[in-house]
Amino acid sequence: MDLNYTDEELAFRDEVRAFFDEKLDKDLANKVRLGTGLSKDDMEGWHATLNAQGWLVPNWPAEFGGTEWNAVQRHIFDEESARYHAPRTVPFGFSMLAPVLHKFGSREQNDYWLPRMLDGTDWWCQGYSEPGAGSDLASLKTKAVREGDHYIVNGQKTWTTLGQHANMIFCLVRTDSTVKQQEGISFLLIDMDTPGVEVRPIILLDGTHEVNEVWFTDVKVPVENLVGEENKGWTYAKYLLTHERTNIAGVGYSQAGIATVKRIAKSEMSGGKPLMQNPHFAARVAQVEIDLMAMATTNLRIISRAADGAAPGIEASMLKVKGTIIRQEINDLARRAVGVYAMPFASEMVEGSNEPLPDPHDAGPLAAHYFNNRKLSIFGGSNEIQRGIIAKVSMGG
Amino acid sequence: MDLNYTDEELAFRDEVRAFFDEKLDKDLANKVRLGTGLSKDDMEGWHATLNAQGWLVPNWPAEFGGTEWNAVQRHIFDEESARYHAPRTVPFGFSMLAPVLHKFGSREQNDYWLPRMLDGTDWWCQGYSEPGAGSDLASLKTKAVREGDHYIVNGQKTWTTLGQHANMIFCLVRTDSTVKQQEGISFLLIDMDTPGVEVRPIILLDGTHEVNEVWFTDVKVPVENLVGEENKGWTYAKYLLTHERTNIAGVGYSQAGIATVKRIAKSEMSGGKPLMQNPHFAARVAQVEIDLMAMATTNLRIISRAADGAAPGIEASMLKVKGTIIRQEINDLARRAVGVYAMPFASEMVEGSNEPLPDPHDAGPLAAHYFNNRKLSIFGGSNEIQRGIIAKVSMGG
Amino acid sequence: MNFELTEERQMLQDTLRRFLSDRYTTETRNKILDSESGMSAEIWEQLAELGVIGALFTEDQGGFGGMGFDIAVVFEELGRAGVVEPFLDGALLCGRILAEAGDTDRVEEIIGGGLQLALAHGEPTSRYDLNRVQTTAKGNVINGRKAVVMNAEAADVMIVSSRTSGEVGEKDGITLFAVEKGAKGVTMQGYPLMSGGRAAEVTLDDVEGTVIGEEGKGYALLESANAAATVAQCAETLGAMHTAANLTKEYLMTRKQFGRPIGTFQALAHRMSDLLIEMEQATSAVTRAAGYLEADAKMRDMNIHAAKNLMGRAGRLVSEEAIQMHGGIAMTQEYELAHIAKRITMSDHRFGDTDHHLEKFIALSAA
Amino acid sequence: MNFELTEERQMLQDTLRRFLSDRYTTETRNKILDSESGMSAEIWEQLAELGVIGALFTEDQGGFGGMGFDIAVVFEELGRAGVVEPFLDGALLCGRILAEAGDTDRVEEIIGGGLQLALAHGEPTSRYDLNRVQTTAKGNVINGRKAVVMNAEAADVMIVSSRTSGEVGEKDGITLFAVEKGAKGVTMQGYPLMSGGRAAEVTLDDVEGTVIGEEGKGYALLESANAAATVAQCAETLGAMHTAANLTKEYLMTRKQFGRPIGTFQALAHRMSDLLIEMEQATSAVTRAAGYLEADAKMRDMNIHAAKNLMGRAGRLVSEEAIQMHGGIAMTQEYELAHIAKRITMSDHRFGDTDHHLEKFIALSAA
Repeated sequence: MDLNYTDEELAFRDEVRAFFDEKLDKDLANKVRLGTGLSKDDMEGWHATLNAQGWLVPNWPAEFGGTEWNAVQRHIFDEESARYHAPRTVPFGFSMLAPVLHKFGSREQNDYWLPRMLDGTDWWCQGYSEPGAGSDLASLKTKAVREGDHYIVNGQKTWTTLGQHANMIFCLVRTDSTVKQQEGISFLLIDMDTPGVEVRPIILLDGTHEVNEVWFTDVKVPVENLVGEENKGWTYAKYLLTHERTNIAGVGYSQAGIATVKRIAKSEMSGGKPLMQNPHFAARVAQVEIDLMAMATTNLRIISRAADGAAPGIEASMLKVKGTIIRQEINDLARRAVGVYAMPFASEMVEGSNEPLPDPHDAGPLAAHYFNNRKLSIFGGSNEIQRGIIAKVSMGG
Repeated sequence: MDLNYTDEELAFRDEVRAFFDEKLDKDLANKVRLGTGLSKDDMEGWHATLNAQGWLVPNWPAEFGGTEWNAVQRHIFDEESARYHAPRTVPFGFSMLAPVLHKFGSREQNDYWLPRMLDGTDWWCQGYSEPGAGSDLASLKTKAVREGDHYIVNGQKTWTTLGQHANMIFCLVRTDSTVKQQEGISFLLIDMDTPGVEVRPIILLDGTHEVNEVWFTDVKVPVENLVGEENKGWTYAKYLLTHERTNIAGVGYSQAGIATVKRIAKSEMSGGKPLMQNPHFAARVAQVEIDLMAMATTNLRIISRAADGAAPGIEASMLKVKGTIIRQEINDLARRAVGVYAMPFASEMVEGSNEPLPDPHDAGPLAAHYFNNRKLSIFGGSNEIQRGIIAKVSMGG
Repeated sequence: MNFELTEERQMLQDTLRRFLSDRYTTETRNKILDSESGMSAEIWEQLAELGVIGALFTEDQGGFGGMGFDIAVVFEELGRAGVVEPFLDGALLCGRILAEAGDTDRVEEIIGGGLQLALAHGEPTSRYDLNRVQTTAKGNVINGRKAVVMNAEAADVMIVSSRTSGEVGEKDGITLFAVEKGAKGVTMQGYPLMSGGRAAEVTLDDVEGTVIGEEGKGYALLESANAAATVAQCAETLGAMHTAANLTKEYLMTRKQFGRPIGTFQALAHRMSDLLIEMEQATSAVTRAAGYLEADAKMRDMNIHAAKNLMGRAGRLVSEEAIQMHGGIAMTQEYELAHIAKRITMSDHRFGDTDHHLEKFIALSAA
Repeated sequence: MNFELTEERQMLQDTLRRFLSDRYTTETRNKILDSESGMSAEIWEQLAELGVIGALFTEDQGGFGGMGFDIAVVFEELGRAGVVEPFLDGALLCGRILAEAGDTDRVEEIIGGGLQLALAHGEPTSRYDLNRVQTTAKGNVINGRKAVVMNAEAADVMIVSSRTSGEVGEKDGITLFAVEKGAKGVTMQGYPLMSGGRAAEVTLDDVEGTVIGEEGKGYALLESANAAATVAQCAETLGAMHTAANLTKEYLMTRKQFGRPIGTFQALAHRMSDLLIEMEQATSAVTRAAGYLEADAKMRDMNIHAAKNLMGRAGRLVSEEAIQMHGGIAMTQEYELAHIAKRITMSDHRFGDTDHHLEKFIALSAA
């Protein structure tokens, strides 16, 4: 065992740092740091910058543009990415659909869709959840009926993140209602410009428009947009849920979050002294910092065992649960830290604004982030679902 | 609402204090304070003192010796009792069997058994739990078969507290195996001197002998020792479990425990200052103190609503859960407080000894108490069982 | 010792609960939240008529209550309904200051519902410390900056704390001034608040005011009003927690997954029961804080610090668990719980947070 | 960066695990616990032969390991089996001091298993502070009182810290002395320990010793040995936690209630999974503490403080939850878990508890 970076790893880190120093726009990084929200242009611009460098899709096979980084290199990239406040890439195409296409898609599908992801032609979103289904994914009701060389899709998806920006959606749809719940599901790619697709915004409790409902009314989808075999979609979805979980622990985000909390607590005054010198606040920070140090190592231990740098099933669940607990705790510390200035709120604060924030910490949206990030333990398989998986697998029950 | 004691209540408190000042032996109180364990003589002596005062069985009907105190008076007595480090009365006869006899026993049974409890002729223990049954009480296997004017009892009870001192045991036994689990159970009083009764000690993890196994081999029990009707024992047991729960929150014990922790932390030094001035330790103490203040009021709110001064079903479960959490937290604080001196341990420390303890705090058995009191959340209906009751009743599920 | 509400308070509670559940619906409130002023003058008037404000003052002061238990009853109901109108700041906090300073005229107007007030006390670096005042006044002329002044824009009169002597952090030498709406030299940067209502950053540049009470003796007024306001805040949060818990219970028994109500899944059932236990604890903490508001200062403050600390912890548990057990629906702005959870959480940022009160409790408990 | 054990360490781990699971059964251990000496000389010898002690020292010092990861591998296995023989105090802690002081002869004896040692350092009022020494020495003559000296009665040589200059609490001026068994003026009040083994209160009344290392420079030796011992303690606790978790998993799937294994009840299943998550965290904390034992002092200490703090919290969770999920059976002395839970809990009382290390971490993290 050796916890130190090798010379090669240090050299790679220098390369990554040089890239961020040169190519990451300062205003963009500042938006990320303050959490004031990114526009579609911001995100597409950053995708283009990474693509020009060949670093947009590290986890893809080399032939399609992957970097073939090992687990430590991926970790270094993620860590530096967070440290520099680089935007996170939008994962739905790059990290979620692409691996399914690599594994189960046809050669034609890969050749057609992957380049369009890289150059930004398509913005993908995910159509899994449905109203009333929640974590019980297999009970989905959106139907696709084959008619000639098309499927006719009817139904509704929800919690579709950034669906307002997307032109393409990958969906789980029911193609057979006569068999057991999980057996009649197919995996379909749907052009959102097709007549009958409607996107309706859902405003989250912090006032942001981040997720959507997507409605399908007699939407015609060409059969070549079926991935893999009909009625095997559940297998592909499960593959996605259990395999492609890079950066699930969100270590870098938490590290950046703690840095923000400390920065604030060094200038915020309490009883005439910096808040950071208050033993009770310092204890809260230290506890989560200690937990995070351990989790960073847990993350590395786990992903370094996996050949593809993605955490396998039960470990992914563990990282998800602990990772969200830590991130949410940091969000809680941040809202505590700013004291009375956690109260002011206007949605402009989280959706990009040039107005100066009223508080002395430039930290207007911190309470909003606290509320927004309650989603971390709910979406993407709630922490309750993850705990069930951990118990079942580890006890063989 | 009024949180202050009335003049009458204050006068009652003075009366209670005068009694403890006069009648509570200082050495006995000191044993209770240090938690070094009481002998059978100690306990019987204290019962006799209380009986002479007429305060041994406050919750009984007046005709059998009850005091007819209201909820606030009971609370005052319990609070002062803990403050003076008076021993707790052994509850099995006074608070557990007696209410069942009052409600379901025959006049003859009441007339015969109750005076024997008061004057100490009988020491009762409880025969509910069986190996392998745990909280699933209704699955009990100990059998009683009617033969003429006797039952023949065979089986085994476990976790019988202070069974080594007892001459009588009240038992749940199965008298009909052909009906549903809960329907064939009877409530039987068994003389432990009867041939075929054997008591075997169970040594707890802190080295103390507090609980026992009780084995029955062809034990003859006269039919007049059946309480109520045959096969109705489950009703009586449930009555007991949901009704007679006085002092379930253990407020007084927790208050005394916090006083001990503070006393230690004022003399124990850490970094050259009293531990009590350490902000992290002080925070732990303050949190539990705040919780305890609230629980004392929760306890009063609840029992003052109940005519008989005993907490009803769901509230009793709440007091049990929160009460044990607080007591166990205080036990944990105590073991923390003494630092390295938590380590020395000899069973003499908890079973009464005149040897000087090695540590400067006279607090040798604190770690032992921490371990011993893990039982609080397990025995008498585990906290998991209580949580289930609370959820079921409050959500009507 | 007894734990029954008096008949009068029971009536007030019933009246308020009925009125608010009929009239202060989620839709009504969402309209108020979206409005420019962030409050409804109509609701303010109607509640004043029902005696919401009068209950906060003693008969001597022109009201019909004024004890801790009166305050608790009123604010628990306002909290249940997630009322955003600034009764706490505008009526109770400022009203108490004026009442203790003997300004019976203004108190009468407040009770009638005809006067809006704001307390401009906290400053950008004072956090939760009541004694840190850097705004200064020479004679009647005030200069300084006040932070997150609740209800500032709507206030007819603003009570401004200023240092007229002594060092920053000293209790002596703080003077309270009344500054009329539109006074020269006052500038405001207003904004909406996370949990509803509005506040502003207030800059005072040679502003003239009139002294309230005695010069240099403002701290005592602030401290006493602050104690009452903290009790009100705790009671309001308790009310909101009741709503969160009730919504959650209902949801757990309505919503099905894998074919059964999710509340019958043991993990959620046990967590719900822990939540209900903490609700009992919170109720007790508020009862104590209210019941000892008229006690001697140490007893009063011990119980207020204890309550605010406990409410911070229990509130966090209840709002986070309520959201988590609901799942996605609780993340949407239009669902009732969203607003309620924000009220609960943001209450930790008023009158001192969990840690602030823990420290104060430790100091008193050791003394 | 890599997380694979070297082949040598893997072999050592396998050997130890096999030996201990074959030979150090619950029955064997219970006999040892009941014995007067509280330890087995035979087990000591056999483990020394297997290289348990040699692995704790570098080749220069006569061993074949001595790095943080070597220490962690050895003590994790000893912890898994709940071994009560005092390898931590007698071999590692004291051996490190002697090795750094250059006493190669005694280190050789230790490695061979032929020498028992004890460190008499802590005092009745020093709690977990390494620098508080009130025992004094003039020349070679020592006077003072030492608290809870592990392995004191069995030790052939006792290392005694004494102040030869400076004030109580200063790091400079602490001198270490070797005191031979049976030295005049030494009195001991011995007692068994909650988690097995024995210790004693030691009084020194004009006791003669010989200086170890340099006079007045004992603190550096103590600090460095203490760091290694803390890593060992964390690893030992981790091993014990593994055993507690495994016993619990097994029990949950074996024991039935209401007709099904209790581990399939969701509330217990979810709590078990939280416990397993904390086991991963604990493993990482120990990995870091071991991996940075040879790093610069700040990096080393940050990670050791972090680890000991985390182990205190995770250990409490695991031992309390293991007992609770077992129910009654875990309360009995004869069941394996009882001893293991005591080892876990009492480890919080050695080399500084959770709060002690939190404070130290805060100080370093702010620096």
